[in-house]
Amino acid sequence: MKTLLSYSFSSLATHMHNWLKNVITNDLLLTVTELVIIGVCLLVFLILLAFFLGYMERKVAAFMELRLGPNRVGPKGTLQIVADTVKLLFKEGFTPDAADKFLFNLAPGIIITTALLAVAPIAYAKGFQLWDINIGVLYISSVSSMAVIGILMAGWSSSNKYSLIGAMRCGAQIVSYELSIGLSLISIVVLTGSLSLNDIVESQANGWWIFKGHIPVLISFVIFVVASTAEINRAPFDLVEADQELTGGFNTEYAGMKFAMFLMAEYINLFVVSAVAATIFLGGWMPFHIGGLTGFNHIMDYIPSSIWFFSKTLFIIFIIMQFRWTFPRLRIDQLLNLEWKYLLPISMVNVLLVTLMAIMGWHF
Amino acid sequence: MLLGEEDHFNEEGEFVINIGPQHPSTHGVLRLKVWLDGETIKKVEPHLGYIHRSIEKMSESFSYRQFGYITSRMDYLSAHMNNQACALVVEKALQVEVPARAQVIRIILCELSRLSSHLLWFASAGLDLGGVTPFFYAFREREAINSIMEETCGARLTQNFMVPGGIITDLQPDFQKRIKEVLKQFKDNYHEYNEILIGNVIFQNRMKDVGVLTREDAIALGCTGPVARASGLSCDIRKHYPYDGYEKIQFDEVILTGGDSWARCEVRMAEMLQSVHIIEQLIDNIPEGDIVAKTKNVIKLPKGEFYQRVETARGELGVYIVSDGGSTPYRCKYRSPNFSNLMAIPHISKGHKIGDLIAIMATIDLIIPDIDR
Amino acid sequence: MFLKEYFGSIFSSIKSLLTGMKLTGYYFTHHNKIITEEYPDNRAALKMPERFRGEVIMPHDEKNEHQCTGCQSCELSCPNGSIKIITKQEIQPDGKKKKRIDTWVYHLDMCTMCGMCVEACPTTAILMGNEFEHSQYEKKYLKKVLNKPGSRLKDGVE
Amino acid sequence: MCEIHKLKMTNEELKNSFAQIFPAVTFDETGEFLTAFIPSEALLPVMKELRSKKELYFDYLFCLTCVDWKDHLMMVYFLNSKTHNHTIVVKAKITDTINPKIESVYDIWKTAELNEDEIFDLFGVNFLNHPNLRRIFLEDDWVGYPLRKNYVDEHMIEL
Repeated sequence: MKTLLSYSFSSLATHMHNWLKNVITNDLLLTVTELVIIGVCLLVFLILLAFFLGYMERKVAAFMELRLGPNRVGPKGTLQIVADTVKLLFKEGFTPDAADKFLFNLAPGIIITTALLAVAPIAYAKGFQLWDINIGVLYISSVSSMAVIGILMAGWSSSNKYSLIGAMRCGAQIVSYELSIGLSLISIVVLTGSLSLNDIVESQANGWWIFKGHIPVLISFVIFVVASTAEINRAPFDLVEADQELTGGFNTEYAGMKFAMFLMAEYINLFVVSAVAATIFLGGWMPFHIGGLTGFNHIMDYIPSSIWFFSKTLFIIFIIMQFRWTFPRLRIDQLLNLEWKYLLPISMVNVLLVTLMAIMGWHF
Repeated sequence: MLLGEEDHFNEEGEFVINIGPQHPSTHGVLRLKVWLDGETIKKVEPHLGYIHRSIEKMSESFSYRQFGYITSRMDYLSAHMNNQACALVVEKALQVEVPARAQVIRIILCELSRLSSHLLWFASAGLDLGGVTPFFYAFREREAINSIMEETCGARLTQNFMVPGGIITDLQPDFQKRIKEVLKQFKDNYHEYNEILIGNVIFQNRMKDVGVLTREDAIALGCTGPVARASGLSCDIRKHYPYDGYEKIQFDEVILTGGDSWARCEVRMAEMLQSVHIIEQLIDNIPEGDIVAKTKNVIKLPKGEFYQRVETARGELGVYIVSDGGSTPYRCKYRSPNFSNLMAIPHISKGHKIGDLIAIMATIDLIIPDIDR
Repeated sequence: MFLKEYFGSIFSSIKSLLTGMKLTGYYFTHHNKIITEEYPDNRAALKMPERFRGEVIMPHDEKNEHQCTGCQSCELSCPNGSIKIITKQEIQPDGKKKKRIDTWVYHLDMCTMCGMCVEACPTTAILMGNEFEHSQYEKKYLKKVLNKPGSRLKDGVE
Repeated sequence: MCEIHKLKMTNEELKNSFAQIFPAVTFDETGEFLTAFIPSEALLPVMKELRSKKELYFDYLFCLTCVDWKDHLMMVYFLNSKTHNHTIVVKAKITDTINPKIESVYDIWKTAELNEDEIFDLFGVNFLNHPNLRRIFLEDDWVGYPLRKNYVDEHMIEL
């Protein structure tokens, strides 16, 4: 049953480990070397991913807006984002005179670190996971909420009034939306009985939760997508940046590489929340099965698990991008109203329903 | 006055920020000094003059043929109406009868530019609230209108088509066909504006009950145009003081009583349809004949004072000419609609949030060169 | 009652949001509706309308003759002073001295393309051209002399 | 609409009502609108009456400007009544061109605030009791008042 790609990934990792064990005898050194290799691979992967998502966003936006999108650099404009990165690299990374220089320079680092930390427990394919932590869901929700520190830091230290307002908005926004994200994640944890992402994926072997869990899980899926859009500060919840109001919000004063780090963190965050949504609600790398149709299920199994995972993730990324290019922005009080008057009460009732469903075994 | 001369907080603990002169949603170089309490606006003070070109002073050295052209650069979205006002004031002073053909063409072009101006309002209103996509949908139709302007008048924005006595050149042959195409395109796509922005619940919530301008305030502040009509004030110059044959045309003056940003949006959306309605009445009935009445080579206005108003896309534009009998105006004053409408912003944005200020600015629909002149 | 209103508002909101997403989704999948053009690439096909006012030109015929008598009415009618006509006295074959243009200076950097000079010209010596790509690295290149070297007034134009 | 037309005053009626408020007024009927000339000192009480009197009720100041006649400045107020739909032009002569001043009408029509700022900026007329008199278009340290006829621009470039 093992599909080609997942098989090769795990065997590749094993081969690598064995080879390194022969070369390096010291256990500590071995671990460090392996961590460095994984880290570099991950970074390269994420940079490429950010490039891809940047390109994808431009094209998605362009097609929705009756435009062509990037079309000059490289075939179909694919290298546009590379050109932009090169430009950002060579741009002067100035620090405002009145800024708190230490915090100002530290903030992009913190934001990108929190974004990278959240990547760790995601299961990319069958048997391919960087860190199968048994409290994966908890870990992700706690790490991703740390982004608020970086944004507050960036906004406060810029010594810019717009940045400060943006940062303050961020505090209110992320803290509020944490709750809905947590509750919607809990509804699946209740059904699965485990916090480990791997267990959650395994529990969907006979059907994804979004199909198995009736309407309550559908509701928590919608709430998760909405709340995580707000959590990663993307339109229509991008009050933290709010170009038209705050001229860029917390990153008004940033330029060059530091700004590029914010941009990259945004795309990594986008990937992380979409990956988590795909893992938890859409079965992660699990193929699509229909009960009873054995032949169909076999065909589905031959599609590599990583392709399943990435296509589901991309689907959710697309949805979140479509939000951005369709809706106008909310006002700050409406944003908080949406959370406290709508999402939170609904998800609380929803968790109750899901719990009842789990106890009574009403799900498939 | 230097920017940021105040500290972050003044003595009352208010947070003072400058929105503009370089800000994405001031649509130009307007600077609003905003006193904030948290996110809530306590006071707004407009600072102008960043694009002041002293058009009134320049007009004093222009002949009566020349002084109209520069008004295209005031409210550049209502360039036809501005030129028309200048042409009309000269015609009124000289008591020239404008040929019927020129009048009809003037109205068609004015309504077309009103339509295009409201489309730009729609586009930028969406943009100001963070929705980029509506911008392109509106610009699709606006581009078609601009192409017609380009083909007929020779320029896309600063047309300079209306001269004292009539219009500058005759229409191009397939003018009527092109207009009909554009109107069809507009009517086919009109529902998309409702789907993408106007009907959107986020947009409606952003607009409803925001920036309520009462009828009394609209009068006292001198607001005109869609802003005042949304407050229930009947102020359409085309109805009250008809010019160029508007009295013969069937159309409704759109008046709503809400007074909030949402009413202003609805007025503009309805006015687009009214403009289409006017053009449809006229497009097949353009009379034959002269396009310009004979005037002297060097126009000299009789001694006296002349005031002419027209309804631009943003309200009442008044041209006040004081003539001493010479070939140039002695004094030329433009009563620009945006200058008065601007006063509404400090008045109605008190107690709202920063985001509301942007929404209010979007619905007041200011053109900064028209304010500064 | 409250619940009915509460859920009713949720459903109507979701409906309005989905309507918008349906529209953007429609255009995302219909690439033939794209309206933008790739500007410098479409230069060959790009045709400006005949009336487009891009610059002032002075047409010369094949004999290098123009129609400008040097009456300066364009110079007078220009609101910005972007036209400067320098005239000279030319001795005609019949021995009479006549006023002819020496240089017809056109300051493109001051021109607002209002077209009033063309309107004022009694001999249609100048026209508005369609060229619109006027960018130059230095301002001095925008000062143009419109009459070609060695050109003369067309016979019969007064 | 009928009611508005019924209440609309003719020029004669307007003259009579105006003369009741301020007997020393002179009129000029040659232009499009009825024009009333009053001295600048009497401006504020007259304007208050024009605004508040029931049958006049000029609630809409649609144009406010100034004309420099070299030996004097002439303030021009275009008034309209949105209720009765009649229009009058009030002109107030300021004879002191060195240090011109006149009462602000901001209390009566809010629209006067920016218009008076503009006139202060470009004509140098001081408005007494104006809430925030400042140069709105030009810089604060600008010398001279550009729309005055005797203004000489040193930066002017001769073409």
